[in-house]
Amino acid sequence: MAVRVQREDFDIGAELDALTRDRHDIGAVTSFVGLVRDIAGDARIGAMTLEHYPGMTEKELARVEAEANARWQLSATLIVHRFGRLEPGDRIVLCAAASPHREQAFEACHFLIDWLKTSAPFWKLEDTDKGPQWVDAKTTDDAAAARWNKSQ
Amino acid sequence: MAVRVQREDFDIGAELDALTRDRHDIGAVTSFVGLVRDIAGDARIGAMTLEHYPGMTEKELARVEAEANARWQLSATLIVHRFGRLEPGDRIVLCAAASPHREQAFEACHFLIDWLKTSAPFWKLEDTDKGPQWVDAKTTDDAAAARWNKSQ
Amino acid sequence: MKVLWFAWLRTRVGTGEETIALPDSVTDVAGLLDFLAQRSPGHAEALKNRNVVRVAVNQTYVKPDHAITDGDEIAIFPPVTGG
Amino acid sequence: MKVLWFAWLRTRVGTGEETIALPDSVTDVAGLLDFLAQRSPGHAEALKNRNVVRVAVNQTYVKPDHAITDGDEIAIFPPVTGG
Repeated sequence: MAVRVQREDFDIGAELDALTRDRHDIGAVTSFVGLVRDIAGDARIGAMTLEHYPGMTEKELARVEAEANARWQLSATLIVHRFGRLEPGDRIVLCAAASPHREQAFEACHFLIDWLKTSAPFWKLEDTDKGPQWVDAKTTDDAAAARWNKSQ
Repeated sequence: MAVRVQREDFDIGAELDALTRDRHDIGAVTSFVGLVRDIAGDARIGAMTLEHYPGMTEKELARVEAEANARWQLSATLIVHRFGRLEPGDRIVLCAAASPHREQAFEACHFLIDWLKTSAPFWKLEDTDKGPQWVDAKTTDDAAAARWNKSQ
Repeated sequence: MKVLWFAWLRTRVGTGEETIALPDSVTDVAGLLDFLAQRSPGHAEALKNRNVVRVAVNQTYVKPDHAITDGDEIAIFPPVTGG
Repeated sequence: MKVLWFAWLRTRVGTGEETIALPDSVTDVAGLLDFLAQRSPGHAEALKNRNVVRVAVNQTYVKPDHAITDGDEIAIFPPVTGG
Protein backbone atom coordinates (compact mmCIF):
# COMPACT_ATOMS: atom_id res chain seq x y z
CA MET A 1 0.00 0.00 0.00
CA ALA A 2 1.32 3.40 -0.96
CA VAL A 3 0.02 6.88 -1.74
CA ARG A 4 2.08 9.75 -3.10
CA VAL A 5 1.24 13.38 -3.83
CA GLN A 6 3.79 15.05 -6.04
CA ARG A 7 4.44 17.82 -8.54
CA GLU A 8 6.55 15.62 -10.87
CA ASP A 9 5.30 13.24 -13.53
CA PHE A 10 5.35 9.49 -12.83
CA ASP A 11 6.56 6.52 -14.88
CA ILE A 12 3.64 4.08 -15.24
CA GLY A 13 5.81 1.14 -16.23
CA ALA A 14 8.21 1.60 -13.33
CA GLU A 15 5.34 2.08 -10.85
CA LEU A 16 3.50 -1.07 -11.97
CA ASP A 17 6.73 -3.10 -12.13
CA ALA A 18 7.49 -2.15 -8.53
CA LEU A 19 4.03 -3.40 -7.45
CA THR A 20 4.59 -6.93 -8.77
CA ARG A 21 8.38 -7.40 -8.67
CA ASP A 22 9.45 -10.64 -6.92
CA ARG A 23 5.78 -11.43 -6.23
CA HIS A 24 4.47 -14.70 -7.65
CA ASP A 25 1.03 -14.58 -6.04
CA ILE A 26 -0.32 -11.77 -8.25
CA GLY A 27 -2.38 -12.78 -11.28
CA ALA A 28 -3.90 -9.42 -12.19
CA VAL A 29 -2.99 -5.74 -12.13
CA THR A 30 -5.60 -3.19 -13.14
CA SER A 31 -4.52 0.43 -13.47
CA PHE A 32 -6.15 3.73 -14.27
CA VAL A 33 -4.42 6.85 -15.56
CA GLY A 34 -6.22 10.20 -15.73
CA LEU A 35 -4.92 12.78 -18.20
CA VAL A 36 -5.57 16.47 -18.89
CA ARG A 37 -7.93 16.98 -21.86
CA ASP A 38 -7.91 20.12 -24.00
CA ILE A 39 -11.71 20.38 -24.00
CA ALA A 40 -14.04 20.91 -21.02
CA GLY A 41 -17.68 21.34 -22.04
CA ASP A 42 -17.50 23.91 -24.84
CA ALA A 43 -14.32 25.63 -23.60
CA ARG A 44 -10.79 24.93 -24.84
CA ILE A 45 -8.26 24.33 -22.07
CA GLY A 46 -4.74 25.75 -22.35
CA ALA A 47 -3.50 24.42 -19.02
CA MET A 48 -4.74 23.83 -15.50
CA THR A 49 -3.46 24.26 -11.99
CA LEU A 50 -4.25 21.62 -9.40
CA GLU A 51 -4.48 23.04 -5.88
CA HIS A 52 -4.63 20.70 -2.90
CA TYR A 53 -4.61 20.60 0.90
CA PRO A 54 -1.22 19.21 1.93
CA GLY A 55 -1.56 16.81 4.83
CA MET A 56 -5.26 16.13 4.44
CA THR A 57 -4.73 15.00 0.82
CA GLU A 58 -2.38 12.20 1.88
CA LYS A 59 -4.72 11.23 4.73
CA GLU A 60 -7.74 10.99 2.43
CA LEU A 61 -5.87 9.01 -0.24
CA ALA A 62 -4.61 6.59 2.45
CA ARG A 63 -8.19 6.25 3.76
CA VAL A 64 -9.50 5.42 0.25
CA GLU A 65 -6.69 2.91 -0.25
CA ALA A 66 -7.29 1.28 3.16
CA GLU A 67 -11.01 0.96 2.36
CA ALA A 68 -10.19 -0.79 -0.94
CA ASN A 69 -7.89 -3.21 0.86
CA ALA A 70 -10.61 -3.94 3.42
CA ARG A 71 -13.20 -4.68 0.74
CA TRP A 72 -11.21 -6.72 -1.78
CA GLN A 73 -8.48 -9.38 -1.72
CA LEU A 74 -5.55 -7.26 -2.84
CA SER A 75 -1.84 -7.99 -3.00
CA ALA A 76 -0.78 -4.37 -3.56
CA THR A 77 -2.30 -0.95 -4.25
CA LEU A 78 -0.94 2.40 -5.36
CA ILE A 79 -2.25 5.94 -5.76
CA VAL A 80 -0.04 8.68 -7.22
CA HIS A 81 -1.66 12.11 -7.67
CA ARG A 82 0.02 15.20 -9.06
CA PHE A 83 -0.55 18.86 -8.19
CA GLY A 84 0.59 22.18 -9.69
CA ARG A 85 0.48 23.28 -13.33
CA LEU A 86 -0.46 20.66 -15.92
CA GLU A 87 -0.95 20.90 -19.67
CA PRO A 88 -3.23 18.95 -22.01
CA GLY A 89 -1.91 15.43 -22.44
CA ASP A 90 -0.18 15.47 -19.04
CA ARG A 91 -0.84 12.64 -16.60
CA ILE A 92 -2.77 13.66 -13.45
CA VAL A 93 -3.33 10.50 -11.45
CA LEU A 94 -2.44 6.81 -11.36
CA CYS A 95 -4.46 4.21 -9.44
CA ALA A 96 -3.48 0.56 -9.44
CA ALA A 97 -4.73 -2.59 -7.75
CA ALA A 98 -2.96 -5.96 -7.83
CA SER A 99 -4.72 -9.16 -6.83
CA PRO A 100 -4.60 -12.91 -7.34
CA HIS A 101 -7.88 -12.51 -9.30
CA ARG A 102 -8.87 -10.10 -12.05
CA GLU A 103 -12.40 -9.24 -10.85
CA GLN A 104 -10.96 -8.07 -7.54
CA ALA A 105 -8.30 -5.99 -9.30
CA PHE A 106 -10.86 -4.35 -11.61
CA GLU A 107 -13.38 -3.50 -8.91
CA ALA A 108 -10.75 -2.19 -6.49
CA CYS A 109 -9.07 0.02 -9.11
CA HIS A 110 -12.43 1.42 -10.19
CA PHE A 111 -13.31 2.11 -6.57
CA LEU A 112 -9.98 3.89 -5.93
CA ILE A 113 -10.52 6.46 -8.68
CA ASP A 114 -14.27 6.89 -8.02
CA TRP A 115 -13.77 7.50 -4.31
CA LEU A 116 -10.74 9.74 -4.52
CA LYS A 117 -12.55 11.92 -7.04
CA THR A 118 -15.16 12.84 -4.44
CA SER A 119 -13.04 12.82 -1.29
CA ALA A 120 -9.41 13.83 -1.91
CA PRO A 121 -9.05 17.62 -1.47
CA PHE A 122 -7.90 18.69 -4.94
CA TRP A 123 -9.34 21.56 -6.97
CA LYS A 124 -8.77 22.30 -10.65
CA LEU A 125 -8.36 25.85 -11.97
CA GLU A 126 -8.51 25.76 -15.77
CA ASP A 127 -7.03 28.36 -18.09
CA THR A 128 -9.75 28.44 -20.72
CA ASP A 129 -10.26 30.65 -23.77
CA LYS A 130 -12.89 32.37 -21.58
CA GLY A 131 -10.39 33.07 -18.79
CA PRO A 132 -9.49 31.09 -15.64
CA GLN A 133 -12.34 28.97 -14.32
CA TRP A 134 -12.61 26.75 -11.25
CA VAL A 135 -13.92 23.38 -12.30
CA ASP A 136 -17.32 22.51 -10.84
CA ALA A 137 -17.77 19.16 -9.10
CA LYS A 138 -19.76 16.76 -11.26
CA THR A 139 -22.93 15.07 -10.07
CA THR A 140 -21.85 12.10 -12.22
CA ASP A 141 -18.79 11.75 -9.97
CA ASP A 142 -21.00 11.71 -6.88
CA ALA A 143 -23.16 9.04 -8.49
CA ALA A 144 -20.09 7.00 -9.44
CA ALA A 145 -18.79 7.14 -5.88
CA ALA A 146 -22.21 6.39 -4.39
CA ARG A 147 -22.37 3.09 -6.28
CA TRP A 148 -19.78 1.78 -3.82
CA ASN A 149 -21.85 2.62 -0.74
CA LYS A 150 -22.27 -0.54 1.27
CA SER A 151 -25.85 0.23 2.22
CA GLN A 152 -26.98 -0.21 -1.39
CA MET B 1 -6.42 -0.10 -32.56
CA ALA B 2 -3.69 -2.70 -32.41
CA VAL B 3 -3.25 -6.34 -31.44
CA ARG B 4 0.06 -8.18 -31.15
CA VAL B 5 0.91 -11.80 -30.41
CA GLN B 6 4.53 -12.27 -29.42
CA ARG B 7 7.00 -14.44 -27.56
CA GLU B 8 8.86 -11.44 -26.02
CA ASP B 9 7.89 -9.51 -22.91
CA PHE B 10 6.31 -6.05 -23.30
CA ASP B 11 7.02 -2.70 -21.63
CA ILE B 12 3.77 -1.48 -20.06
CA GLY B 13 4.92 2.14 -19.71
CA ALA B 14 6.08 2.36 -23.33
CA GLU B 15 2.89 0.69 -24.60
CA LEU B 16 0.58 3.04 -22.68
CA ASP B 17 2.67 6.10 -23.56
CA ALA B 18 2.34 5.23 -27.24
CA LEU B 19 -1.47 5.06 -26.88
CA THR B 20 -1.78 8.63 -25.63
CA ARG B 21 1.27 10.45 -27.08
CA ASP B 22 0.34 13.72 -28.84
CA ARG B 23 -3.34 13.05 -28.09
CA HIS B 24 -5.14 15.72 -26.06
CA ASP B 25 -8.63 14.24 -26.28
CA ILE B 26 -7.94 11.30 -23.95
CA GLY B 27 -8.95 11.71 -20.32
CA ALA B 28 -8.70 8.12 -19.15
CA VAL B 29 -6.61 5.03 -19.81
CA THR B 30 -7.54 1.77 -18.10
CA SER B 31 -5.19 -1.16 -18.46
CA PHE B 32 -5.09 -4.76 -17.33
CA VAL B 33 -1.99 -6.94 -17.00
CA GLY B 34 -2.25 -10.69 -16.42
CA LEU B 35 0.70 -12.46 -14.79
CA VAL B 36 1.74 -16.06 -14.17
CA ARG B 37 1.02 -17.19 -10.60
CA ASP B 38 2.96 -19.94 -8.86
CA ILE B 39 -0.20 -21.58 -7.49
CA ALA B 40 -3.13 -23.13 -9.40
CA GLY B 41 -5.69 -24.78 -7.18
CA ASP B 42 -3.57 -26.90 -4.83
CA ALA B 43 -0.66 -27.40 -7.26
CA ARG B 44 2.57 -25.38 -7.38
CA ILE B 45 3.49 -24.11 -10.83
CA GLY B 46 7.11 -24.10 -11.95
CA ALA B 47 6.47 -22.66 -15.41
CA MET B 48 3.91 -22.84 -18.17
CA THR B 49 3.87 -23.01 -21.92
CA LEU B 50 1.26 -21.05 -23.85
CA GLU B 51 0.30 -22.70 -27.14
CA HIS B 52 -1.79 -20.80 -29.67
CA TYR B 53 -3.19 -20.98 -33.19
CA PRO B 54 -1.16 -18.51 -35.27
CA GLY B 55 -3.40 -16.63 -37.68
CA MET B 56 -6.67 -17.30 -35.89
CA THR B 57 -5.30 -15.80 -32.67
CA GLU B 58 -4.69 -12.44 -34.30
CA LYS B 59 -8.09 -12.60 -36.02
CA GLU B 60 -9.92 -13.31 -32.76
CA LEU B 61 -8.07 -10.59 -30.83
CA ALA B 62 -8.86 -8.09 -33.61
CA ARG B 63 -12.53 -9.15 -33.48
CA VAL B 64 -12.65 -8.61 -29.70
CA GLU B 65 -10.99 -5.23 -30.09
CA ALA B 66 -13.35 -4.17 -32.90
CA GLU B 67 -16.35 -5.18 -30.78
CA ALA B 68 -15.08 -3.02 -27.89
CA ASN B 69 -14.66 -0.06 -30.23
CA ALA B 70 -18.19 -0.55 -31.56
CA ARG B 71 -19.70 -0.62 -28.06
CA TRP B 72 -17.79 2.20 -26.31
CA GLN B 73 -16.45 5.64 -27.18
CA LEU B 74 -12.75 4.82 -27.36
CA SER B 75 -9.79 6.85 -28.52
CA ALA B 76 -7.35 3.93 -28.66
CA THR B 77 -7.17 0.26 -27.71
CA LEU B 78 -4.37 -2.28 -27.43
CA ILE B 79 -4.07 -6.02 -26.82
CA VAL B 80 -0.65 -7.67 -26.48
CA HIS B 81 -0.61 -11.40 -25.71
CA ARG B 82 2.47 -13.57 -25.26
CA PHE B 83 2.99 -17.24 -26.12
CA GLY B 84 5.75 -19.77 -25.39
CA ARG B 85 7.38 -20.58 -22.07
CA LEU B 86 6.56 -18.30 -19.11
CA GLU B 87 7.61 -18.44 -15.48
CA PRO B 88 5.80 -17.29 -12.31
CA GLY B 89 5.80 -13.50 -12.16
CA ASP B 90 6.04 -13.16 -15.95
CA ARG B 91 3.55 -10.97 -17.78
CA ILE B 92 1.11 -12.84 -20.06
CA VAL B 93 -1.25 -10.24 -21.47
CA LEU B 94 -1.85 -6.49 -21.62
CA CYS B 95 -5.24 -4.96 -22.47
CA ALA B 96 -5.72 -1.19 -22.56
CA ALA B 97 -8.57 1.14 -23.45
CA ALA B 98 -8.24 4.93 -23.78
CA SER B 99 -11.29 7.18 -23.83
CA PRO B 100 -12.35 10.74 -23.13
CA HIS B 101 -14.30 9.31 -20.16
CA ARG B 102 -13.27 6.90 -17.41
CA GLU B 103 -16.41 4.74 -17.29
CA GLN B 104 -15.97 3.94 -20.96
CA ALA B 105 -12.30 3.11 -20.46
CA PHE B 106 -13.04 0.83 -17.49
CA GLU B 107 -15.87 -1.08 -19.13
CA ALA B 108 -14.04 -1.52 -22.43
CA CYS B 109 -10.84 -2.76 -20.77
CA HIS B 110 -12.80 -5.21 -18.64
CA PHE B 111 -14.63 -6.43 -21.74
CA LEU B 112 -11.37 -6.92 -23.67
CA ILE B 113 -9.89 -9.31 -21.12
CA ASP B 114 -13.18 -11.12 -20.37
CA TRP B 115 -13.89 -11.76 -24.04
CA LEU B 116 -10.39 -12.72 -25.12
CA LYS B 117 -10.23 -15.25 -22.29
CA THR B 118 -13.10 -17.22 -23.81
CA SER B 119 -12.46 -16.65 -27.51
CA ALA B 120 -8.74 -16.23 -28.33
CA PRO B 121 -7.21 -19.65 -29.15
CA PHE B 122 -4.57 -19.98 -26.43
CA TRP B 123 -4.00 -23.01 -24.21
CA LYS B 124 -1.89 -23.24 -21.08
CA LEU B 125 0.23 -26.27 -20.26
CA GLU B 126 1.47 -25.97 -16.68
CA ASP B 127 4.55 -27.69 -15.25
CA THR B 128 3.22 -28.57 -11.81
CA ASP B 129 4.71 -30.60 -8.96
CA LYS B 130 2.28 -33.31 -10.14
CA GLY B 131 3.62 -33.22 -13.71
CA PRO B 132 2.54 -31.28 -16.82
CA GLN B 133 -1.17 -30.45 -16.84
CA TRP B 134 -3.33 -28.73 -19.43
CA VAL B 135 -5.30 -25.98 -17.73
CA ASP B 136 -9.07 -26.51 -17.77
CA ALA B 137 -11.30 -23.71 -18.97
CA LYS B 138 -13.09 -22.03 -16.08
CA THR B 139 -16.85 -21.71 -15.89
CA THR B 140 -16.23 -18.40 -14.09
CA ASP B 141 -14.55 -17.14 -17.28
CA ASP B 142 -17.58 -18.14 -19.34
CA ALA B 143 -19.82 -16.32 -16.86
CA ALA B 144 -17.58 -13.24 -16.94
CA ALA B 145 -17.72 -13.15 -20.74
CA ALA B 146 -21.47 -13.82 -20.82
CA ARG B 147 -22.12 -10.66 -18.76
CA TRP B 148 -21.30 -8.68 -21.89
CA ASN B 149 -23.88 -10.46 -24.06
CA LYS B 150 -26.13 -7.83 -25.56
CA SER B 151 -29.26 -9.89 -25.17
CA GLN B 152 -29.06 -9.61 -21.37
CA MET C 1 -7.84 29.11 15.72
CA LYS C 2 -6.35 28.59 12.26
CA VAL C 3 -8.81 28.77 9.37
CA LEU C 4 -7.75 27.64 5.87
CA TRP C 5 -9.62 28.51 2.67
CA PHE C 6 -9.20 26.69 -0.65
CA ALA C 7 -10.03 27.12 -4.34
CA TRP C 8 -12.72 29.70 -5.18
CA LEU C 9 -13.62 30.15 -1.50
CA ARG C 10 -10.01 31.35 -1.02
CA THR C 11 -10.29 33.86 -3.88
CA ARG C 12 -13.60 35.21 -2.51
CA VAL C 13 -12.27 35.56 1.03
CA GLY C 14 -9.01 37.02 -0.25
CA THR C 15 -6.67 34.84 1.82
CA GLY C 16 -5.77 31.18 2.09
CA GLU C 17 -5.14 31.29 5.83
CA GLU C 18 -6.23 33.41 8.76
CA THR C 19 -6.01 33.17 12.52
CA ILE C 20 -9.12 34.09 14.48
CA ALA C 21 -10.03 34.35 18.15
CA LEU C 22 -12.93 31.99 18.71
CA PRO C 23 -15.72 33.60 20.79
CA ASP C 24 -17.04 31.47 23.65
CA SER C 25 -20.46 31.51 22.03
CA VAL C 26 -19.23 29.54 19.02
CA THR C 27 -19.11 25.83 19.82
CA ASP C 28 -19.68 23.98 16.54
CA VAL C 29 -18.95 24.16 12.82
CA ALA C 30 -22.32 25.69 11.89
CA GLY C 31 -21.78 28.43 14.45
CA LEU C 32 -18.27 29.04 13.16
CA LEU C 33 -19.50 29.51 9.59
CA ASP C 34 -22.09 32.04 10.81
CA PHE C 35 -19.36 33.88 12.73
CA LEU C 36 -16.90 33.84 9.78
CA ALA C 37 -19.57 35.11 7.36
CA GLN C 38 -19.68 38.40 9.31
CA ARG C 39 -15.96 39.14 8.96
CA SER C 40 -16.14 40.77 5.49
CA PRO C 41 -18.32 41.00 2.39
CA GLY C 42 -15.93 38.48 0.79
CA HIS C 43 -16.49 36.03 3.65
CA ALA C 44 -20.24 36.54 3.39
CA GLU C 45 -20.13 35.89 -0.37
CA ALA C 46 -17.96 32.77 0.08
CA LEU C 47 -20.32 31.28 2.65
CA LYS C 48 -23.60 32.33 1.01
CA ASN C 49 -24.50 28.85 -0.23
CA ARG C 50 -23.65 26.33 2.47
CA ASN C 51 -24.54 23.42 0.14
CA VAL C 52 -21.29 23.92 -1.74
CA VAL C 53 -19.15 24.34 1.38
CA ARG C 54 -17.19 21.42 2.83
CA VAL C 55 -15.50 21.64 6.23
CA ALA C 56 -12.62 19.58 7.61
CA VAL C 57 -11.50 19.80 11.24
CA ASN C 58 -7.94 18.62 11.82
CA GLN C 59 -7.92 17.27 8.25
CA THR C 60 -11.02 15.12 8.65
CA TYR C 61 -14.42 15.82 7.05
CA VAL C 62 -17.05 16.86 9.59
CA LYS C 63 -20.76 17.75 9.72
CA PRO C 64 -22.20 21.14 10.78
CA ASP C 65 -22.88 19.93 14.34
CA HIS C 66 -19.26 18.91 14.91
CA ALA C 67 -17.89 20.51 18.13
CA ILE C 68 -14.81 22.72 17.77
CA THR C 69 -12.19 24.11 20.12
CA ASP C 70 -9.66 26.91 19.80
CA GLY C 71 -6.75 24.58 18.97
CA ASP C 72 -8.43 23.01 15.91
CA GLU C 73 -7.26 23.46 12.32
CA ILE C 74 -10.35 24.33 10.28
CA ALA C 75 -10.38 24.00 6.49
CA ILE C 76 -13.22 25.32 4.36
CA PHE C 77 -13.48 24.44 0.68
CA PRO C 78 -15.83 23.69 -2.22
CA PRO C 79 -16.60 20.14 -3.44
CA VAL C 80 -13.37 18.55 -4.64
CA THR C 81 -12.48 18.14 -8.33
CA GLY C 82 -9.30 16.05 -8.45
CA GLY C 83 -8.59 12.77 -10.20
CA MET D 1 -8.30 -31.11 -46.37
CA LYS D 2 -5.94 -29.82 -43.67
CA VAL D 3 -6.93 -30.68 -40.07
CA LEU D 4 -5.13 -28.99 -37.14
CA TRP D 5 -5.23 -30.28 -33.56
CA PHE D 6 -4.32 -28.19 -30.49
CA ALA D 7 -3.54 -28.63 -26.79
CA TRP D 8 -4.59 -31.94 -25.22
CA LEU D 9 -6.53 -32.95 -28.35
CA ARG D 10 -3.19 -32.77 -30.18
CA THR D 11 -1.46 -34.99 -27.63
CA ARG D 12 -4.30 -37.57 -27.78
CA VAL D 13 -4.33 -37.64 -31.59
CA GLY D 14 -0.55 -37.73 -31.70
CA THR D 15 -0.09 -35.01 -34.31
CA GLY D 16 -0.76 -31.29 -34.65
CA GLU D 17 -1.58 -31.41 -38.34
CA GLU D 18 -2.79 -34.00 -40.79
CA THR D 19 -4.06 -33.97 -44.36
CA ILE D 20 -7.09 -36.10 -45.10
CA ALA D 21 -9.12 -36.95 -48.18
CA LEU D 22 -12.68 -35.85 -47.48
CA PRO D 23 -15.25 -38.51 -48.51
CA ASP D 24 -18.19 -37.22 -50.54
CA SER D 25 -20.51 -38.41 -47.78
CA VAL D 26 -19.05 -35.90 -45.26
CA THR D 27 -20.60 -32.46 -45.80
CA ASP D 28 -20.58 -30.72 -42.44
CA VAL D 29 -18.52 -30.35 -39.24
CA ALA D 30 -20.51 -32.92 -37.25
CA GLY D 31 -19.98 -35.48 -40.03
CA LEU D 32 -16.28 -34.65 -40.17
CA LEU D 33 -15.85 -35.29 -36.44
CA ASP D 34 -17.59 -38.68 -36.80
CA PHE D 35 -15.29 -39.51 -39.71
CA LEU D 36 -12.13 -38.39 -37.87
CA ALA D 37 -13.07 -40.37 -34.74
CA GLN D 38 -12.67 -43.59 -36.76
CA ARG D 39 -9.09 -42.90 -37.85
CA SER D 40 -7.37 -44.23 -34.70
CA PRO D 41 -8.00 -45.02 -31.02
CA GLY D 42 -6.31 -41.67 -30.23
CA HIS D 43 -8.72 -39.82 -32.50
CA ALA D 44 -11.66 -41.63 -30.91
CA GLU D 45 -10.41 -40.74 -27.42
CA ALA D 46 -9.88 -37.07 -28.40
CA LEU D 47 -13.39 -36.73 -29.83
CA LYS D 48 -15.19 -38.78 -27.17
CA ASN D 49 -16.77 -35.79 -25.44
CA ARG D 50 -17.96 -33.33 -28.08
CA ASN D 51 -18.95 -30.79 -25.40
CA VAL D 52 -15.28 -29.93 -24.87
CA VAL D 53 -14.43 -29.77 -28.57
CA ARG D 54 -14.36 -26.47 -30.42
CA VAL D 55 -14.08 -26.27 -34.21
CA ALA D 56 -12.88 -23.43 -36.42
CA VAL D 57 -13.18 -23.49 -40.19
CA ASN D 58 -10.76 -21.16 -41.96
CA GLN D 59 -9.93 -19.62 -38.55
CA THR D 60 -13.52 -18.79 -37.61
CA TYR D 61 -15.59 -20.56 -34.95
CA VAL D 62 -18.39 -22.66 -36.43
CA LYS D 63 -21.26 -24.85 -35.24
CA PRO D 64 -21.65 -28.61 -35.96
CA ASP D 65 -23.98 -28.00 -38.92
CA HIS D 66 -21.46 -25.75 -40.70
CA ALA D 67 -20.89 -26.96 -44.30
CA ILE D 68 -17.32 -27.85 -45.25
CA THR D 69 -15.43 -28.39 -48.50
CA ASP D 70 -12.13 -30.03 -49.32
CA GLY D 71 -10.18 -26.74 -49.45
CA ASP D 72 -11.07 -25.68 -45.89
CA GLU D 73 -8.59 -25.40 -43.01
CA ILE D 74 -10.17 -27.19 -40.06
CA ALA D 75 -8.93 -26.62 -36.51
CA ILE D 76 -10.12 -28.74 -33.59
CA PHE D 77 -9.29 -27.76 -30.00
CA PRO D 78 -10.51 -27.69 -26.40
CA PRO D 79 -12.01 -24.59 -24.73
CA VAL D 80 -9.40 -21.84 -24.69
CA THR D 81 -7.44 -20.87 -21.56
CA GLY D 82 -5.44 -17.75 -22.46
CA GLY D 83 -5.39 -14.36 -20.84
